Amino acid sequence: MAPRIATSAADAVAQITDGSTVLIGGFGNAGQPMELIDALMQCGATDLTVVNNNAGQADAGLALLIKERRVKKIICSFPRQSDSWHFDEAYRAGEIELELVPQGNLAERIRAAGAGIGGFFTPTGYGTLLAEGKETRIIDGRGYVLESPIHADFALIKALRADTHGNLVYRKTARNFGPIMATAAAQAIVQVDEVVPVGGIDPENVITPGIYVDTVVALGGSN
Amino acid sequence: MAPRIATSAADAVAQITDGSTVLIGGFGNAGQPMELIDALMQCGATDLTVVNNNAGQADAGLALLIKERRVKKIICSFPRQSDSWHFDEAYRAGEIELELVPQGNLAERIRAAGAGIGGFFTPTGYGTLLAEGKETRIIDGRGYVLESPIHADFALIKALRADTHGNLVYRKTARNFGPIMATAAAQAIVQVDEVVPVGGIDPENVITPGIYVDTVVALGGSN
Amino acid sequence: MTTYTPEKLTRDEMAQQVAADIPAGAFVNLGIGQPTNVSNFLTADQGVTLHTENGMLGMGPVATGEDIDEDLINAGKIPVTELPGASFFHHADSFAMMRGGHLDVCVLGAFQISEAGDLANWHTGAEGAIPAVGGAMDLAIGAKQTWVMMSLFTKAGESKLVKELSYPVTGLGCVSRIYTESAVFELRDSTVFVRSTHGISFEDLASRIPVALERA
Amino acid sequence: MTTYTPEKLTRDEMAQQVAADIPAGAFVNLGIGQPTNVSNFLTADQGVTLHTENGMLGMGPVATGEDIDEDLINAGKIPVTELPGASFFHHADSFAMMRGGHLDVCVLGAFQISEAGDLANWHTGAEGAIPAVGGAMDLAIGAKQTWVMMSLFTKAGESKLVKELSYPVTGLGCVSRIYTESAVFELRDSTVFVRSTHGISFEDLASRIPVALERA
Repeated sequence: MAPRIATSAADAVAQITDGSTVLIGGFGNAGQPMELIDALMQCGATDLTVVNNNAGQADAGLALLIKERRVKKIICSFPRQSDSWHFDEAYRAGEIELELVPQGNLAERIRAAGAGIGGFFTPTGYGTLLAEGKETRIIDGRGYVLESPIHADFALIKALRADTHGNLVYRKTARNFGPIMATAAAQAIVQVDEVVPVGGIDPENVITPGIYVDTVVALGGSN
Repeated sequence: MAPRIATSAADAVAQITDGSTVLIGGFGNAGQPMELIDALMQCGATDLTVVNNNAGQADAGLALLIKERRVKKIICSFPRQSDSWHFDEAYRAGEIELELVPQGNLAERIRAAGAGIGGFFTPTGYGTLLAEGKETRIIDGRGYVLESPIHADFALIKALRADTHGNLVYRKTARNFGPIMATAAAQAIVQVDEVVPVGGIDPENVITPGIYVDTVVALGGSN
Repeated sequence: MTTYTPEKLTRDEMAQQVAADIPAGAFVNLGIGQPTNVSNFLTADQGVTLHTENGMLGMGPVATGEDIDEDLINAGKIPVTELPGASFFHHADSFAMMRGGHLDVCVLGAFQISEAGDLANWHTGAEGAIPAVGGAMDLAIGAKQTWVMMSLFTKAGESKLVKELSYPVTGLGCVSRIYTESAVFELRDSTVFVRSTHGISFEDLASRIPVALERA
Repeated sequence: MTTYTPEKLTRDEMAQQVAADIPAGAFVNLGIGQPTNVSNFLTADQGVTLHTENGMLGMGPVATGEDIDEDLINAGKIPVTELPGASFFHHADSFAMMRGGHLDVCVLGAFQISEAGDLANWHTGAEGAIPAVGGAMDLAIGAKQTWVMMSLFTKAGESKLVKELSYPVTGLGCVSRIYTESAVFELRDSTVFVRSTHGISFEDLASRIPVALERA
């Protein structure tokens, strides 16, 4: 099904309901779907489980969702930053649950969800605190930890450009989590700089095939 | 390390020794590295384990390697075709070992090797003959089979174009197994139509990063 | 209600029925053989996108003449064309798309189907047969819905819809609809419903099929 | 032979040594902090390709002025540049590249290293500290060789090279070389070899380090 072309960021996220699990793309500011996160803030959905590499920075985006206690749990690799004060406060107050995952396992768990893999043995984290309580196995003399897929209700993604079939291309290191998050969510919501007619993206260069994209909103862009 | 630019297909495969495990790309004729396979035939290496989607067709390429009993074992998804007579004969004579793997598990096992994954639970094949003797598990009510990575000594791949750093692009459905096989072999040997100077492939459109490519040979091409 | 037509369905009529049942905008994989014929009956209005396991979405009709390109083939290794909005991807990504449940419908041929929706279509199990599986097991269990097209009876007149498979399993509990020349079946809620019969009455059909049938 | 220089190494000298030891043509990931400085001492002749975990090979120097692009950053979220022959890829592919053993060298900082090459660099384990791991565990165990740059002693004068880690583990048995201001160590064959000492004799060093040291 060709994706719905939403009229605004607010329209794009309107379907997100309380209790949803939401994957949010981005690494630092690169690839962060800022306008979609702001719209999620405005739409009022609460009791969210959020998956992101970080746990919000400064007084914007995800940090505000956490400040307003709309996030009950966060799954991330790097919550502690110099400007993650809203997460820090919520965490110390015991008002947000943290599942800390090594970054590569986070990425692979998201991919596994999209790829229908039920679990996988990864060497990352073996022998560490983050493997505690998890099944481990020695394979060919090396230690591995069993990790499980991370499925989600929604993904919020920033790409550079979509065609009307939902095919996506990204820009430089802003690609990061976008392609895998699009595969792991029941509904992928994508903000792009522009939507081009079908045929406007070379089939050889499509990074995210349109099958994974449910809603697109064009917001213009600085690039 | 920038890849070695070989002077001929024979030069490209000269390092393949008896007893090697060799991944061979292609699905049907699309993406089959015909010249590299012919060169492997000429170079004399024997006692090979070959991984390919099929088990050779008609009187060319992989079929000839099998005819000459240079392949002791083949790991593939679809050995039986109307023109797979050399495989059929070797198999019925008990002179080739067959490991039959569902095509998607074959692809995922190759990817897992390249990605450092020790094993993964796949729903494909659960409850079938091809899961016999393998570990199974029910996860969230669904049956899964544990599959292991397929590592190799060499990969023989056909791509459209390489730059001098070994970055590759492919052409249409000839992409198929190439990108994952390049990651799973200690040495990836690639035949291309042309080698272009570095900078000749847009970084956004690279399909196989040069880190995975060890040897490149330019053979011209019909396209 | 179970509908009835006096003539058996031709292969084209079966393909036409399957095509008509595919939801607008669906992403679909058509298996080798009879299912491939379904593409001839899809309308542009339906906006269906075809997937081929060898790494493409947006597959177009079979290529002819100058359009034939050996780098652009379908799962049956037949040259095909690409439509605007197509995309190419490697084999692991292609099967991740299948296994991950992203395709809406997959249409396959079959040797046998059990009343539980178990599918056998990869191996006769005959002595001395060389097994080959290809993407059959991935296709069987990957899509949101797996539909089968087959003749209902063997040449010896035995039903291919059975209580339990005698042929080797391709996938368990995966088939939700069966199109045959004599009837169309829907498998849901652990029950086999007959949606239509063709050239045979429901009662006669029921007498020749060794599983309990319900009217739709 | 263990070499000796009368002065401790400066941070730049440490980075220079690491850079000189990286094999020509290597694919390298430089961790955040001191390791990033190594890139300033790599020569064009070396043909080293830098990887950044957030999805790029062929990373160039830090961007300045008009070259600053918020879509082109390194793992420390600093704007960088791209070199000819660069490639971009998504996060699962980037960490597959690391975890799959395709990088030749990874250079990291550390809190502690055990004589077995166990690395601690992600978490002090301090009461009330908020843990954050990022890519540390992937980097520690992924590359063909993991090298560490650190000060050899804590502010309290305790050796960071220890018999067994007291800080939480990042990766087991992964470190093969340690660069410090006072000495460079090579860990192989279950032995800690001292390649060089700086501003300290081998004997004095051995007296301050709680693990058995061998001359290289």
